Amino acid sequence: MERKAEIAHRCLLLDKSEIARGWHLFELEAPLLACAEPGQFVHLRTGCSSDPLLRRPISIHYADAAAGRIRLLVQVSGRGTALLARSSPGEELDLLGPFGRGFPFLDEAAPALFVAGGIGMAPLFFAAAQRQRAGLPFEFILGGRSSAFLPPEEYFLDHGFAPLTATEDGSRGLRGLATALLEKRLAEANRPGRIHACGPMPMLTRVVELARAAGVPLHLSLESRMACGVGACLGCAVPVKVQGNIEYRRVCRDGPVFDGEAVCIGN
Amino acid sequence: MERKAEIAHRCLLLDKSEIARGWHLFELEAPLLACAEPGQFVHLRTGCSSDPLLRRPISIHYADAAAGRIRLLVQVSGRGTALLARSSPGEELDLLGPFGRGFPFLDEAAPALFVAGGIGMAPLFFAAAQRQRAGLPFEFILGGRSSAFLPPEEYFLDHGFAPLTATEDGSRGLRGLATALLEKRLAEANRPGRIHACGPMPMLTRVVELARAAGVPLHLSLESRMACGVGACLGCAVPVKVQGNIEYRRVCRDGPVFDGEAVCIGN
Amino acid sequence: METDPRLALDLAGIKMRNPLIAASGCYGFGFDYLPWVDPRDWGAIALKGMTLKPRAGNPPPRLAETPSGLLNAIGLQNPGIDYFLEAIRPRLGELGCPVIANIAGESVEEYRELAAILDRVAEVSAVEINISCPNVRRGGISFGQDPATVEKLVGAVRRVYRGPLIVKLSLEAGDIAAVARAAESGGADILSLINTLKGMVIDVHSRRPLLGNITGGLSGPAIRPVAVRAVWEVAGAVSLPLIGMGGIASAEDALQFILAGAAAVAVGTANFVHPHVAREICRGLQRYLDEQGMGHYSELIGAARG
Amino acid sequence: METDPRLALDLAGIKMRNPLIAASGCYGFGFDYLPWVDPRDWGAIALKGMTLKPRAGNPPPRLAETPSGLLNAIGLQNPGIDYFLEAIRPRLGELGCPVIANIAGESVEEYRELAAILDRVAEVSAVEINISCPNVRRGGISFGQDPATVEKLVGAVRRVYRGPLIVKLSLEAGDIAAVARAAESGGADILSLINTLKGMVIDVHSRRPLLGNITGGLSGPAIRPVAVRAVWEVAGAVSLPLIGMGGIASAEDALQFILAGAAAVAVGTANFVHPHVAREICRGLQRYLDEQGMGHYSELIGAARG
Ligand SMILES: Cc1cc2nc3c(=O)[nH]c(=O)nc-3n(C[C@H](O)[C@H](O)[C@H](O)COP(=O)(O)OP(=O)(O)OC[C@H]3O[C@@H](n4cnc5c(N)ncnc54)[C@H](O)[C@@H]3O)c2cc1C
Ligand SMILES: Cc1cc2nc3c(=O)[nH]c(=O)nc-3n(C[C@H](O)[C@H](O)[C@H](O)COP(=O)(O)OP(=O)(O)OC[C@H]3O[C@@H](n4cnc5c(N)ncnc54)[C@H](O)[C@@H]3O)c2cc1C
Ligand SMILES: Cc1cc2nc3c(=O)[nH]c(=O)nc-3n(C[C@H](O)[C@H](O)[C@H](O)COP(=O)(O)O)c2cc1C
Ligand SMILES: Cc1cc2nc3c(=O)[nH]c(=O)nc-3n(C[C@H](O)[C@H](O)[C@H](O)COP(=O)(O)O)c2cc1C
Ligand code: FES
Ligand code: FES
Repeated sequence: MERKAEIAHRCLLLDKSEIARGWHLFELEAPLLACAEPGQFVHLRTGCSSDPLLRRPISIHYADAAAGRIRLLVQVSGRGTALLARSSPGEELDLLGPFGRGFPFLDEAAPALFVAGGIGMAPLFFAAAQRQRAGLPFEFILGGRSSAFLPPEEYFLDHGFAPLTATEDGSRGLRGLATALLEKRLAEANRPGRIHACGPMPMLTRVVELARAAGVPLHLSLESRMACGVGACLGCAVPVKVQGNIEYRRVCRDGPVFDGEAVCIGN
Repeated sequence: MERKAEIAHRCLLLDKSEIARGWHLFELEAPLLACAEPGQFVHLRTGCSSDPLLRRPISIHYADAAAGRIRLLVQVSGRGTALLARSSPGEELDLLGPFGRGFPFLDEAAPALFVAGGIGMAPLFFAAAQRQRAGLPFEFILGGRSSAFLPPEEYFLDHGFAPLTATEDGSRGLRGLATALLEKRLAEANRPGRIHACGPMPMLTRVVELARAAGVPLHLSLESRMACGVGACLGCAVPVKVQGNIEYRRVCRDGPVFDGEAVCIGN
Repeated sequence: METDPRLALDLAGIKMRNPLIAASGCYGFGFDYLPWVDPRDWGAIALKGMTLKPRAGNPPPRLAETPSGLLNAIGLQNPGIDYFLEAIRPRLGELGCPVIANIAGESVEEYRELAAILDRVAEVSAVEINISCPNVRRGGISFGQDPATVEKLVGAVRRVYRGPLIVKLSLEAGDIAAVARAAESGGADILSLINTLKGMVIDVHSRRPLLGNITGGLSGPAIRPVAVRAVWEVAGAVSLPLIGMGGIASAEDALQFILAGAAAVAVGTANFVHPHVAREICRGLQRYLDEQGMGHYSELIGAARG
Repeated sequence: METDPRLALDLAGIKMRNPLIAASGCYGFGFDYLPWVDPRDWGAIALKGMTLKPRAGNPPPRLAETPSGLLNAIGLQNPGIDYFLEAIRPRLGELGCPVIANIAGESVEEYRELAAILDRVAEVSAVEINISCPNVRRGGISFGQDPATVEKLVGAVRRVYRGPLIVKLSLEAGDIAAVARAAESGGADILSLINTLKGMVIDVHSRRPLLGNITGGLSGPAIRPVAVRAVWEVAGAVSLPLIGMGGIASAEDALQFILAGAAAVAVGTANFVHPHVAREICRGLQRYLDEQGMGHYSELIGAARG
């Protein structure tokens, strides 16, 4: 019988810490997942009973191929993520993956601009860290509710970069939204070569408007409820424009990263 | 509004230890349950999701009214008890109770004989310890698969008594069944005033035969799957003889302890 | 709990403190939880299903746990209407909340006879006719499937019972909306739904059905999506007030049924897990009304129907 | 996995390595799990439901999680039969296991046309007609409820399709046994059951149905007791081999269906949780046969019927 690639992984949870209010950082021993690309995700079991039944998609937040380790950054937003937050180092987590198509052109020379809203920073951080390691230019815009709901600045500095930050209450960086920073940045003469964005829908809508107006290529990581995570169930479909027609595409397999031109956001 | 008795208790798990293979002893802070009587049980939630859905009935294994503590002795026998076994000191358990009617006549002067099969010793231990404290005479017959599947002898000695033991493999006490010990005991001239038994159905069947033959009053603690635990759903019914007719009685409310004459066992 | 006027209702003549009803078969005759739970936490209590003659019920095992569900085959064990009148009726006043008698018969005549008796029982605020109990073989089940039979049955009961008349529907019928319309034509004041779904579990070790009765009725959270859909469909088919039930365990669950079109909701299986469920759901409803700044919960009835 | 002769079967002409089938709609066209899961772990793979013309499917959200269940409203998104013949058919050989085409139409004529096309497709080992998809409004649903219509539909397909013909039943019909008998009279070789149960979830924050399509089909462990009961009933009504499904996730679950009367079992939702479920169930069946000292799993078919 032919040898199959691994899909199911039982990974040892090495470390867990709350790096922002309700954001839990998981460090896992996962040699076969550590070659994943930024923007890809794992599909995670959150308990051992049939309620909750389904796995939860979580972006790979960082992968250290040499050490065979990956990190996940999970915001508690419901029952599944709350269960996850209760696991402790020494336990094994049940992961499938890596799944999905990540951010493209991460190795191009032209400067990249990452725009992250809240927990949307999880996959973008990985993309930025990869460019950082490769010595490729990029900027990182980060928006959040308040300083306490974002990782501390050292978290980024440890990886060699400092995001331009906006918070709604002004407790860190600009008072306002990430998209205000983006708007200002795109008004400057030296435009970035490409934008990669991930965050809540209202933010993405505005990012699409701004990028289109500025004529900068854009890639968005989208979210959707998932069942299979591999493209088999068609449950995670989102509408995209394909040669002038609207068709449904699978976030899990055709995405989660989609071309800014194709997504049906901000018309 | 009138003051209602407590039914739902969140009890701090103070201590947990495995005192026999697969038998977990739980020590709980439960001031309002510590007045429970031997043979009564609590109805325990084993997780926080809807699967497994129902509570599990577990006998009160020991209650220290002065300290406001109770003990439960749980044998892992399926998914719910396995989940329970994974809880750790410092957590709170969700208990209802105390429910049911316990062993009667525990304060009478005539000597009592307790016959326990395996985990059936959980409630009988409490009954015996109560007579021990009250200085009332009793004997305790204990049967099990093997020594490793029974609590160590010190566990009983700490409470001032030593059970007469039988194991199927002869690793402790007599090689054979608890009912062989009972048969021998009932063959003696000085019969006990009353027998209380709890254990697997084949054991109970034999105990019923022996006690009836010897003419010794018998009380049995029965098991049944439960939903409500309070008598509302009629789900735990077992057939009993009532004035010559067979009627269904609720293990949770009319029992779990039933009169040996009434139960439909061994005809 | 204090009575909150935002939750009070008059359900076709049943004066309820709140829209929560203890579901039939899950609350005995109202007394089993008495030492611990204040019955006035409920808007009303539906009693265990009753028959003319006493019924012994099905042989054990009567219960099986399934994923997020409970399978039961009690078999309508009950002491019969005479015992009820004699021994239970005099105590019903103690409950301090409206009581709904749930009845089942093996013929139209039996239903009629039971209803005629209950018409003279002041302690009973309403009668619920169970045309759908899946655990009685020659019993209610056949009645619930055919609209014409349902209309005839309800009409017969209607002629002898003057109080609020509830007809309890199941999904055994292929077209629940048609049965609902038949019950409406027959003269029902209220429809309640859903009864349990017929299911079974096989014990792979003994290689036999686990339940003594072979099949049982499935209740609990597992059936909730099916029950919400049934309420949604029936609300579109009749203009009677509905009592929604099936897997309700929280205020959010109750709101789903209300938003789908239920005027009140019943809670069965969840009592076994959380005896204080009525009180907690009421608190949750109050919080929701606070958050949404609403004057009365009834503004939410059917609000998801757009 | 090594092929175990104790698990092999010939299901009315479908030669299967073991009695496990990937349920339609849960395994795409067989390729999505390919990099990771060996398709030969399955006895057969049922493809996503196909229609004559391409279908875009329902607007999102298409999924909602419920207690131990999954509600889906995909809306039969599929590229249509022409695309299938052109782009998918040539690759089916790669799977190395029998493939079942699942078809749905909006008229008897459409079903007939699809089946006639598939009759000439050697790569397809059997056709399963979905007369019960709850997510297509003018679609299959009406067909599945009335025995006379089912018999006519199956008969029409039977006349043009010579291979093993599977008819997939749902519980939407009040009397599933009657529909099963109708399918048998119409000429079905095999019956498969159950399809999903119609359900819905309401989002109490937006106060709207959560799914884009309002209602969806409930699958997963929540429906298992209902599905086992359906197999038990249908096994008593027809003499055709049955494919049982609904919430199967383990060998014990599969055994329940087999003991109730299913010759084979299908697994849908559990793939999403455990992609290696087929392999694991087969191992569990082998262990059970070892423990019971049995020569072939087929000795267990219907063994709980006593
Ligand atoms: C590709 C991808 C990558 C992701 N990466 C990350 C990450 O790195 N870190 C992270 O924290 N999160 C990430 N997410 C989001 C994460 O998957 C969700 O937060 C998680 O699944 C929520 O599960 P839960 O059980 O905690 O919440 P749930 O209890 O399931 O629900 C949370 C909220 O969603 C609502 N909801 C439930 N079902 C639906 C439905 N069908 N449609 C719409 N709304 C619904 C609920 O009402 C509730 O408000 C990612 C999502 C995707 C798709
Ligand atoms: C009054 C009373 C007091 C008890 N006291 C104790 C105690 O002190 N300590 C202790 O360890 N145990 C005690 N038990 C037993 C305990 O309640 C069970 O062992 C426990 O409920 C098993 O739960 P589980 O989830 O671990 O097992 P489950 O997974 O629920 O099942 C265990 C076994 O029971 C079978 N089963 C499932 N449903 C049914 C059914 N409806 N009918 C028959 N069989 C079924 C299963 O197939 C399986 O083989 C007591 C029981 C009663 C009634
Ligand atoms: C143990 C049990 C017994 C029941 N007995 C009756 C009954 O006698 N009459 C009746 O109309 N419904 C009966 N039901 C059905 C419930 O009233 C209710 O319709 C069903 O359980 C769904 O609600 P739930 O999921 O909240 O339990 C019974 C349900 C259970 C669980
Ligand atoms: C996402 C999804 C899509 C489905 N699509 C189809 C389909 O196209 N045709 C069909 O006959 N059944 C379809 N089904 C039903 C399954 O084949 C199966 O009958 C049902 O899900 C019960 O099995 P399960 O609980 O193992 O999933 C679908 C089920 C799911 C969950
Ligand atoms: S989650 Fe199944 S196709 Fe995307
Ligand atoms: S468990 Fe409900 S009556 Fe005993």
